[in-house]
Amino acid sequence: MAKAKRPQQAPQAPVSSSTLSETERRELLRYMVMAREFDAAMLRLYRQGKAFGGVYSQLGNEAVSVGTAYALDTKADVLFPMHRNIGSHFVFGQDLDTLMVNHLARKGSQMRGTDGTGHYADPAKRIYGNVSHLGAMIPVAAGFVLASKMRGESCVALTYIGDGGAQVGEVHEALNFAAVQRLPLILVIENNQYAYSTPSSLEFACERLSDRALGYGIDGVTIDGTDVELVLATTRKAVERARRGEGPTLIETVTMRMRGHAEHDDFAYVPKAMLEEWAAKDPVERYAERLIADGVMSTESVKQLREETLAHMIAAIDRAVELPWPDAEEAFRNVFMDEVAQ
Amino acid sequence: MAKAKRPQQAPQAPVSSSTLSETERRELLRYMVMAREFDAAMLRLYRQGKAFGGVYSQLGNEAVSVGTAYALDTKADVLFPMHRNIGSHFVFGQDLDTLMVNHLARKGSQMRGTDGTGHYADPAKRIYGNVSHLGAMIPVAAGFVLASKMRGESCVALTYIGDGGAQVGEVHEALNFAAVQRLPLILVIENNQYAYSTPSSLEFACERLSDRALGYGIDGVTIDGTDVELVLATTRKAVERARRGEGPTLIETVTMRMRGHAEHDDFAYVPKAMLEEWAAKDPVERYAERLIADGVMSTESVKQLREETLAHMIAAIDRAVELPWPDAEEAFRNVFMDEVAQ
Amino acid sequence: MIMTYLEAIADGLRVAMRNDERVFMIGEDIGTYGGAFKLTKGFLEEFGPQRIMDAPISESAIIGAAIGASLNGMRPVAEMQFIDFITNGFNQLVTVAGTTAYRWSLPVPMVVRGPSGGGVGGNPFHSRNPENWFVHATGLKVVCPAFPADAKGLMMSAIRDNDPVIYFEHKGLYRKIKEDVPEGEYYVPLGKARIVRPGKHVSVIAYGSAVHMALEAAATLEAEGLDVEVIDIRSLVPFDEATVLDSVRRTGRAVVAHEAVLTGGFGGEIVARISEKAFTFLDAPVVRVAAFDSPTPFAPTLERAVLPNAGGIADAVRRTAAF
Amino acid sequence: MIMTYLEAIADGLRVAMRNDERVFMIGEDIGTYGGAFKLTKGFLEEFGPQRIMDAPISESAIIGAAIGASLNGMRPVAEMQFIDFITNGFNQLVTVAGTTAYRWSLPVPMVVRGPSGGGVGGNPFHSRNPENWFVHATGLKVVCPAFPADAKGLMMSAIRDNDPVIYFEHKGLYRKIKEDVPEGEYYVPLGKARIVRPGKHVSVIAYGSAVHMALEAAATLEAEGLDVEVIDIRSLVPFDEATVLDSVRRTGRAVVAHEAVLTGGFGGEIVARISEKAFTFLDAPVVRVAAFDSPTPFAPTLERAVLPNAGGIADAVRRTAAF
Ligand SMILES: Cc1ncc(C[n+]2csc(CCOP(=O)(O)OP(=O)(O)O)c2C)c(N)n1
Ligand SMILES: Cc1ncc(C[n+]2csc(CCOP(=O)(O)OP(=O)(O)O)c2C)c(N)n1
Ligand SMILES: [Mg+2]
Ligand SMILES: [Mg+2]
Repeated sequence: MAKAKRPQQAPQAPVSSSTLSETERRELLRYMVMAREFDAAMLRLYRQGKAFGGVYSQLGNEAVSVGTAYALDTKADVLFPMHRNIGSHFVFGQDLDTLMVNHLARKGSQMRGTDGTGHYADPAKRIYGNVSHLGAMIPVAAGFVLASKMRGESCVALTYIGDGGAQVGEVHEALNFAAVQRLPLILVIENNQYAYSTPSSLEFACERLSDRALGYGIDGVTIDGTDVELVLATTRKAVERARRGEGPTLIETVTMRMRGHAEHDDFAYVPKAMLEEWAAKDPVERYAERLIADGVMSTESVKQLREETLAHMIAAIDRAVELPWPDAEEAFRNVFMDEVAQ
Repeated sequence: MAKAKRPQQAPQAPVSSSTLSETERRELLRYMVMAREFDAAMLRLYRQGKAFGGVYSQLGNEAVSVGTAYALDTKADVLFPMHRNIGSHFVFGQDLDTLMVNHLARKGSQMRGTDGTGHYADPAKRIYGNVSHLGAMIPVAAGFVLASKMRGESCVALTYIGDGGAQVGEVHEALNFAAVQRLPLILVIENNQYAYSTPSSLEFACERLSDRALGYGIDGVTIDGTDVELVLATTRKAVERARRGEGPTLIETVTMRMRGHAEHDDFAYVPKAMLEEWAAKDPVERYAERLIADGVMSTESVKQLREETLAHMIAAIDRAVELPWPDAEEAFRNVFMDEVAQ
Repeated sequence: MIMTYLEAIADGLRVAMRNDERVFMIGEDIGTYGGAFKLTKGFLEEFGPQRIMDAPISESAIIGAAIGASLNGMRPVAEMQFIDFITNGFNQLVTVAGTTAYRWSLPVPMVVRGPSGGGVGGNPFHSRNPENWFVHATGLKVVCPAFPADAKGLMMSAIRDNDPVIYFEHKGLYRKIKEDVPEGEYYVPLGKARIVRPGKHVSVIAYGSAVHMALEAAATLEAEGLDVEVIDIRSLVPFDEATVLDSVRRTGRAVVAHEAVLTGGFGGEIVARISEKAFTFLDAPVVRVAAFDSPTPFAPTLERAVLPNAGGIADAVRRTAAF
Repeated sequence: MIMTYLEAIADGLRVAMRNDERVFMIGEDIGTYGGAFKLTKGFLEEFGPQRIMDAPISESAIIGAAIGASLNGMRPVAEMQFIDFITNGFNQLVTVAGTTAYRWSLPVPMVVRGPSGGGVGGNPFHSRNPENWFVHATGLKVVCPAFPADAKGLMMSAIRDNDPVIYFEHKGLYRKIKEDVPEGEYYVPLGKARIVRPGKHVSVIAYGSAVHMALEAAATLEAEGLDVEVIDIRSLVPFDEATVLDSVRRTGRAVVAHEAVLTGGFGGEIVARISEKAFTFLDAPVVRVAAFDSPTPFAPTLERAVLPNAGGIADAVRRTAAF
């Protein structure tokens, strides 16, 4: 009865030479830059005092949301993003203005002002947003692909949970259910070291969160979440398994939450050294450098991409923030679908 | 990302020669016989049409409830039994008449008729019964020993869950919490192949339920649940770890539920061959034979033990079943403790 | 055809499943075993393991999967083996299912159903009547049938509805109540109360098992010259206020009865609506009859003591009539 | 000492922890961070990580652990970061905590507390007022303070109580409401309502944020010559029926207000008790003011539209007075 040990995992070959096309690589960088600059633009809004509701930075998580979502067939699969997955929305083709008006809950929002941030659903884009209650959408994602499976359709669900949220009971129930039914569900545990102010050591006591896969009889792996190509390659394997009917995969991505839980949080509880260490592993900077080194992009084109993207983001935010709030009457509609139909 | 594999487990040395004293071995048999004959007596009651409420046989589980509970210090530790753990109640010194009156919810029951079966609590005996909602008492057991730990007291909690109940979200939350706080909690997963009519294959997809230990960073082991000395030895190690402050242990005991979920259930869904296979591994018969072979008991004394125990059980049941139901006024008391005090 | 309440529910489910491929069931022991109450006996054979899905003991996963499947074109019916275990899937219902139409304008056509209620020695964990939790959650429809035909018709409507419906079966009625039930497709609209016994002296407004208590009380009181009107609410959300108010405006006197515990229950809601909207018609205070505010105890002596019954309703009606 | 509502709650907790070693707190981010609302700021430093325990995101484990610790001699206070997340620990509260005294005659002296309520742009998942779920669960005491001194005194009483108490803080009042609060030990008994503004024309019965709306309405109406009595229920379980009935018997007119959604809410319970027990004293129907039956929307335009406010209460009082 020795302390349970992790099974041997196939060593992760450092992705030295990329197997991706230049177009793919440029796209990956572009989506990551979009995520990064979305953050910058929202931060600007927050500092202007115009943001309303929480502003959850995803700084440091670009490679995870982009790399995972990029592995999917955005026309057939389905995305259940969490609060730091704005990159996934972009990969799924969400249009910037729609995103902003939803995010800021202005008139024209798909949620009619009933909610904001990334909580919206856009069935045409195959995106079903989260609710605040952590983990609550994982059983829902499982049920979504259960329906596809029943109809013989190929549809993989990609969803996420944090190192903190992974402790919610519903995560256990959903993963186990998906494992028993061999559902095409990919759960990415975004281990960014903190859950709000709570360090991982107070959230769980296992060495790797992917160690939980064994207890469900599914595949599990822990990877560096700052390496977008590794994230993509890992998720692609999970997608292939899912399509072959081999069931769910658990992918733990190790990153660092580089800002506070939300912008009101000064994250004084995070050791400075930790932030510095992870800053050196910045997923966007590093990937840009790599593409430059590989001759896929020039320094100049990267700079231009970033500047143009930021400008776009700011413009879209500025458009959205000037929109009026939805009409008060919206509040009294759609509690039930028969009211929607009326 | 190969399919996650179970870590190597130390091979379980077949317990050929016992390290227990003759007294201990006789006691183990006696408690198992009590559990076995309690079942027989309850079955008789059921057939007489005098049982009221569910009658949950524990046939085949004697070695688990007795072997685990016997590893504890019944004066300092605490028992949170489940519905097939009547053997544990006996080990914790529960007196037969108290048990019966509680079980049958008659006048004088510690639960005043508000509930029956093994749901009672008897703080003096350090027994806190279960509720029907599977898994709900595991967080409670964790909190109980958390309190002891805060006061610097040594108190290990022993609790159980089934192969079905292990899928409840609260089990996950409780085990993880206990692991983080390194609480002296022993969770025995009684894998008896079925959850009501549902076979294990529809409850979970992992090979062993003890594989879940890894995901909490705690010790886990799967053992033959029909070998009482193995169960005892395994639990003793878990108790030692708990006392050393090394946290929870997960023990999966593999057995077979030899009757229906409750007596109304004809368990036609269980393959006959399976029952026959397990009947050959009967924990009580086998242990009796072993004690006879080792010269600890004689065939005659075993026979006598069984007959006397059954007679005792029947007598106690007959006494209890003749008791009146509690007075109706009890129904209106004790919803709140201030009413208790009045 | 004469059917028990249980058979009628099963029939409603069966017809819905035959008519609509999108309908499937998920729950614990509903397949091979045919359900703890044998309500789905024969379903596995007819519909196969994909549409009669035995799930792990994971109420959150069961309800959550139903939500997800309903968002993706299916019409799932999730069974709680006992409705009490809905507390383990509570978050899915109130947080996700009940808010989705409002937030996303998307249908969540699902039913959660299961045996509720006491009186059968179920103990505190197999006897709850928790319907008002869901009434007070927003976005969930709540149905409590009392008769076989209604049970079938409401089941079929619940499955066809585009919103999440929680359908409370009363286990004490399963085999006790029989009546003629229309065959094939049969729909009773959600949100319509039914006057099950017209009367002119006092209106008794009830649902679920309390309707039968009310009818028994009405029969007793008839001999005393009291003509009691009994209204079966049938559906708590939507609530048919008009039928209730109309009755009370005619009789001027009302008793409200349910098996759920008194305090914080749906009875309060009914009384509040009556006393706000039919105030000038009232000749007597509206009285509630409900369970004592405690868990439902196990021993029969105690359980009988806390649950409402026909005698209690008769007393309340007498007091109301005499006011 | 002048304290905000938030400071008063913190003070009650602090004094209880200083006086009684058995009291400890468990919740998410309550230690180093001092809580999402900084309510427990400085607690970790004073009481250490064992008594200010940062727990994993596991509401069932948090509440369950509190139950277990309370069965073993402690007096835990569990924080829900937002009270909305209590839905994830719902089973522990209603199934275990609320039935233990009844079944085992053992005390479960624990408090579950957290920020409830809307009006601050919290979205549908950070704005609930779910108190009536627990009122209707049996075995749970339910407290909803509206003022700093009461908040402190009720907190200290809740911790000293031998039953599980759910203590609803209104996040909109945290920093908005200030008053003089007694220092040191201070107890406000559970189960006692308080007349916060005596008046003779109409009784407004409210709790939590609605008390402040009622007071604002009363101030407005004073100018119109209407003398409104405002009663702060403070504690829903136990409920001080006597104070409410006494007031209504004096004024003959009542308005009941709460921020929770209307249907199935505690307001119905209050109205039912008034209309049953003060019927002959009533000169007008009792009217309820509450939130529209929907989730609490996010956009300020929508949120304002669904929540009750002083204007709505004033209108209801005017209608009642004019009846
Ligand atoms: C069930 C539940 N409990 C508590 C919260 C409050 N809460 C919101 S985010 C958060 C921390 C989440 O941490 P983690 O899961 O690691 O995700 P991260 O924010 O780090 O990406 C908490 C405690 C919640 N939303 N849901
Ligand atoms: C949360 C919950 N869901 C459903 C049930 C109904 N139920 C009672 S026992 C049981 C089967 C339990 O199987 P298992 O956990 O394997 O224990 P066993 O009876 O085999 O010992 C079920 C489904 C319950 N009691 N609690
Ligand atoms: Mg995190
Ligand atoms: Mg089992």
